[in-house]
Amino acid sequence: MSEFGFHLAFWSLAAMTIGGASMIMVSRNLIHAVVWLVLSMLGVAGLYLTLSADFIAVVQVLIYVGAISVLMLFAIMLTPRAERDNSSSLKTAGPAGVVVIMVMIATFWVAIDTDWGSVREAALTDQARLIGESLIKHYILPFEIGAVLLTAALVGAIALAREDDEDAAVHAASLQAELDGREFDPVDVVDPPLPAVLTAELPAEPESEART
Amino acid sequence: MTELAGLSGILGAWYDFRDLNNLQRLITEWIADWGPDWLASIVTGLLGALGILGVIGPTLLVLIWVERKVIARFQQRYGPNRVGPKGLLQPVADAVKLILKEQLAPRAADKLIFFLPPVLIFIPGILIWGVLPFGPRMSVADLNVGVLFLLAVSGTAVLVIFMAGWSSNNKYALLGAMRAVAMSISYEVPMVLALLTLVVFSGTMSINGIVEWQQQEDVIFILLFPLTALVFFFAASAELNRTPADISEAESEIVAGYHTEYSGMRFGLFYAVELGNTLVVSGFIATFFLGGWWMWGLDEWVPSWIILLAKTGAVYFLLIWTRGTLPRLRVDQLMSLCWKALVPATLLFVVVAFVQRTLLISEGWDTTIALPIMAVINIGLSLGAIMLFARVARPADLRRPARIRMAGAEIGGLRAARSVAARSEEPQFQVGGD
Amino acid sequence: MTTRYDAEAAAALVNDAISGAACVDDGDLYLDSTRLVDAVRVLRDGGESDLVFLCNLTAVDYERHFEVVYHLQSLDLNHILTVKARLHDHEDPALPSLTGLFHGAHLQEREVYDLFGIRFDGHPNLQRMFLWDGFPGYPLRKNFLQMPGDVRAGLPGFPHESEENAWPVPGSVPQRPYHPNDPAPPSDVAAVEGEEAS
Amino acid sequence: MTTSDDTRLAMQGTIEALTAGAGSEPVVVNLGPQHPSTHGVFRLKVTLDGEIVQDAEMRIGYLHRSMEKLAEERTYTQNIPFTDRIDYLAAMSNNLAYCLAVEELLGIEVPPRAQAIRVMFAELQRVASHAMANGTFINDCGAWHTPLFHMFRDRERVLDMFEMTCGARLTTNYMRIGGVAFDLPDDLLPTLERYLADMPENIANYEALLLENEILHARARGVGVISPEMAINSSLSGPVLRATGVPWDLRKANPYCGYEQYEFDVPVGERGDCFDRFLVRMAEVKQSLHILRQVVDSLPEGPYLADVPLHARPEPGEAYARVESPRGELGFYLVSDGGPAPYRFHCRPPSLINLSALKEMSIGGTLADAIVTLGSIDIVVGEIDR
Repeated sequence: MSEFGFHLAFWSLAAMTIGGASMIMVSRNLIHAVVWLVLSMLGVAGLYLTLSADFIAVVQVLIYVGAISVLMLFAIMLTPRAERDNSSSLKTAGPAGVVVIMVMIATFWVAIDTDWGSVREAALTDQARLIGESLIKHYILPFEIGAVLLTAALVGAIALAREDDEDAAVHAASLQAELDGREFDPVDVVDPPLPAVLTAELPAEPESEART
Repeated sequence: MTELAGLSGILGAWYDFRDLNNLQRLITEWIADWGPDWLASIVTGLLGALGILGVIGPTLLVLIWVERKVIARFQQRYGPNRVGPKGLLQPVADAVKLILKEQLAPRAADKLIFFLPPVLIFIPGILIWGVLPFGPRMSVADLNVGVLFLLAVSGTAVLVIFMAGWSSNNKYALLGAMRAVAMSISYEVPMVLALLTLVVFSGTMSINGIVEWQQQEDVIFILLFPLTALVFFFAASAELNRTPADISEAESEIVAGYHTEYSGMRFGLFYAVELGNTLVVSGFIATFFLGGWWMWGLDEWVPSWIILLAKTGAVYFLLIWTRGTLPRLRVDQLMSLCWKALVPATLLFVVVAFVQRTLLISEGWDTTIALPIMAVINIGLSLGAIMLFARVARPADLRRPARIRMAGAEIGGLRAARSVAARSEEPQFQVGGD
Repeated sequence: MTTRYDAEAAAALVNDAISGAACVDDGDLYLDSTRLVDAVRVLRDGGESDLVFLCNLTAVDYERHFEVVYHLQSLDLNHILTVKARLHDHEDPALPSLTGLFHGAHLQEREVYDLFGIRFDGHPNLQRMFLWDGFPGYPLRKNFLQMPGDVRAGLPGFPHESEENAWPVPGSVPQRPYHPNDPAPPSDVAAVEGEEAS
Repeated sequence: MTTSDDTRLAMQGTIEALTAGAGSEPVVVNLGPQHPSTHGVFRLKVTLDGEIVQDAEMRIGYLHRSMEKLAEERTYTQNIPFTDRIDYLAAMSNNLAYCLAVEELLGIEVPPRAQAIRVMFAELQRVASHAMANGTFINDCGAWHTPLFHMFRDRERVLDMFEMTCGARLTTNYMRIGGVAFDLPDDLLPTLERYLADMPENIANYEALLLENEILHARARGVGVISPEMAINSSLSGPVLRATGVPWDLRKANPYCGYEQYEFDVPVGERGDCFDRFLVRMAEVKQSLHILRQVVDSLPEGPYLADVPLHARPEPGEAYARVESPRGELGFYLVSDGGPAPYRFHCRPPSLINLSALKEMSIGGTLADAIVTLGSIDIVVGEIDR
């Protein structure tokens, strides 16, 4: 790719990323903020593409745009309406600004000070394979630890969030059956056998049978 | 396709319609002669995009007609038959009507986010076409992470749907959006796993690579992984919001779901993208599981893109067929189907694919013998898994059959009901159950 | 064939339990309106009468008094009984509600309230059903000959279409077109909140 | 071994906690009055917790035409067209019920041929109405109109026969006090024969398509359940009542128009859920075709209309006549003061009264279940509002 095309792509993507990020701070509405965040993340994915890191770029879109932002929207939707908007109070703005400026200065200093090994043209190699191989061969232990951690988190999240009405009903019915000293079949809760009135013993036919 | 290039002098020339890529290559080379190379890239990209747009636009119009006509035949109707010959101009009339209609927006809608979705929804809808290989060299972008690109792009569409549903400030739309998001999060898992099976087995993430693998091994993936194909088909139809999984725009429940408040051409855009997505997903099912542009040597005589379109049409017909036949599942049923049946099934086949691939490579088995055996094993495994899940994941209240009895001479209230129910002879009519 | 349950037998059954609550006039069973619920409970739960099914509930305006008519059916014994209750207060008639005995009385009593203005004491949700809240008068009464005052029935036209089509209709609280988002019918609506063109 | 009191108390506490459920912000959604699946201008206000229905309240009256008041100003014969408009999907049954009530007031004997014709058209109407009910029910379950259109084909042929006989398809105005308006046209019976010959195959097709459909089972089984006691207490009737297992059919319990001459059976369900209602309707169509076969085979000759004065003035008195309409017990309560018009005209609308238990059926299910339940009750808003 020529210099001009590269610069065009880089500067427009950078503007998209920074602009999106600024709008996140400016917008009062949380949903708007998430939409701007998506724009910013798409810009970052584009920047990865200009660095010939197409695997990372696609994964950035897949995970951050497709999953994380949707999860954020979901979380916002599930919280009550009153807490959905950004607070208009500026009480904490001062300290936060100081912290941000300090972090920025540190980052710039590191960025300028580091001796980056830069290449003009990155080779378009099979990056997915390389990443996979290094994960499996060199970083197998951290990879496995991460996997176990994620599994534990998943199980924990399910255990915390589990609130299944049907299960609760089955549990309640089993306790009730134990209290009453009855046999218990979980299927009966989900699907009661037959209306009790239909299965009850037939009463003796009354004398005054007037049916025609 | 090296043998194809060597066949005769006309092959590879710009007028060889079997491989439209030749034409594009000619143009690129011509520009490279006099212009900067970035211009060539841009022109190539534009040509691809324009080609796709030029193909999808008219195709969509025809597809609307096809879908309405086919559904009408299922329903013993004629379908559109007034505007133009055989009603072929009906979609044009509809489009004109939609364009001329007034665009309404609810007063309480979130204006910016309300206006964006009909436009934004086009972006993934068009981008996704870019990686569909119409021939050996005929795809706009033959990415080596094509499969991931497909998943990433299709995943962003749900964001747009959510924006549409949320900004309308309508409860039907919101319910539809919530359902769409919940379903998309769930159904992406079996989709990813299904594609992972293919990626593991063929050893490439390039979509064209997967087709070439099928060509090289002389086998299509639906034979090797039938259950995966089935799961992918169902998960794709769920992502497409088509019955039996169209809960996010379930007409009888939430009117039109997330696009309830969109009128005129805004609705038209949603509708068009939905149809376009249906077509492109049919194309991807054909590519992944039916061999794409390749068909046991037929592709040497018939242009490869015609083969792909024919397969796409077949899958598309299947999608219309399921839509015309099946009722809709409930939200919770769809979720439990996904997590209790589809995810374990695809996970099983990811493991199976891994084991078989390892055997093929490390043992160096002859693929012409090993692959048929594996196909038979996998078909057996699929049937077993289906039967197992039908038993395990089936809702408990469907285990007992529904019965209709005949009252006979017993007419009356509860007492008669009891004696009808207590009658020991076989019920007249019994459906369902294990 | 469904037989008619003998009114005399029914009266005897009721009077055995609650003396003086029932009488027979011209072949029909009349129940004392103050003790209606208990009397109907006797008829419903009595093994001989077994009138468990409330077929029909309606009222008739006899200009000086109202009669509320109940058709009670026994499904197992297959007989039907017409029960009536007379309401002499023509201006503000009231009767105890049968909703405690028959769940099916809910809607039928509401209908009678809506069209005759007979109050059913003890009904959990006694509102107008077909007509809107604030509709002037009770149309099935014999003295309801036309809409009182300037009120016209139905929509005069689209709201704000012209000066004549003032909205709401004077003297009434109309129902307005509903958007699915509306949580509850508003009691006073000055303008129609619809959708704006863009 | 007995459990200690403390344990029992603890267990009871757990049971209460488990059955109470968690509270969260409920959402009120209006289904209707303009909604694809409310079958008319009917509004159901549901309170949702997520997708679970917490409360369901119906608002009706959008189609109120004050027929009972209008009927007091018209003669008995002039009121027959009104009855068409009450339940516009079963006009014949409404005509019939009203005419039976007037005949009871007047004490008229209806000639046998008229009775057989009445039975024929009442049963044809039942076939047509059940086709509509089942088709829209499957639609409410989410099918894309395919079963509906197939069933409409059957209904269409019935309506053609109505048109052939009385000139109208929907609002037939065919029954008259003392008989029917016209004798059967010559080509009706051959048409009906062809219809009866074709229907078994069509029904077999529907059964093949629908009865073992797993999705339909999952959607309709165990949904909108009501117990037989509650159904009787709520005055439900028709297929909704029979689906709970209560074999109550007025054609058997109180035969009118000579129904006792025909052999047919009353299908009853078991669980009272939506699927049972659907199955009962499917089975009833078969029984109706069986009755139609017998009517065609034994159609008596003779007059089709009794000798009734055009402006009948019944003696003062009252009458309550009812028929088993496709939706349930359809009754007409007439009071005569000896004048040319009814003093009081009341219709017992099965659609309205079958909705008595809608709230109980819907609560606890999902929004989608509430729609399916509403569809399975088979309401006609013209009859609800009148």
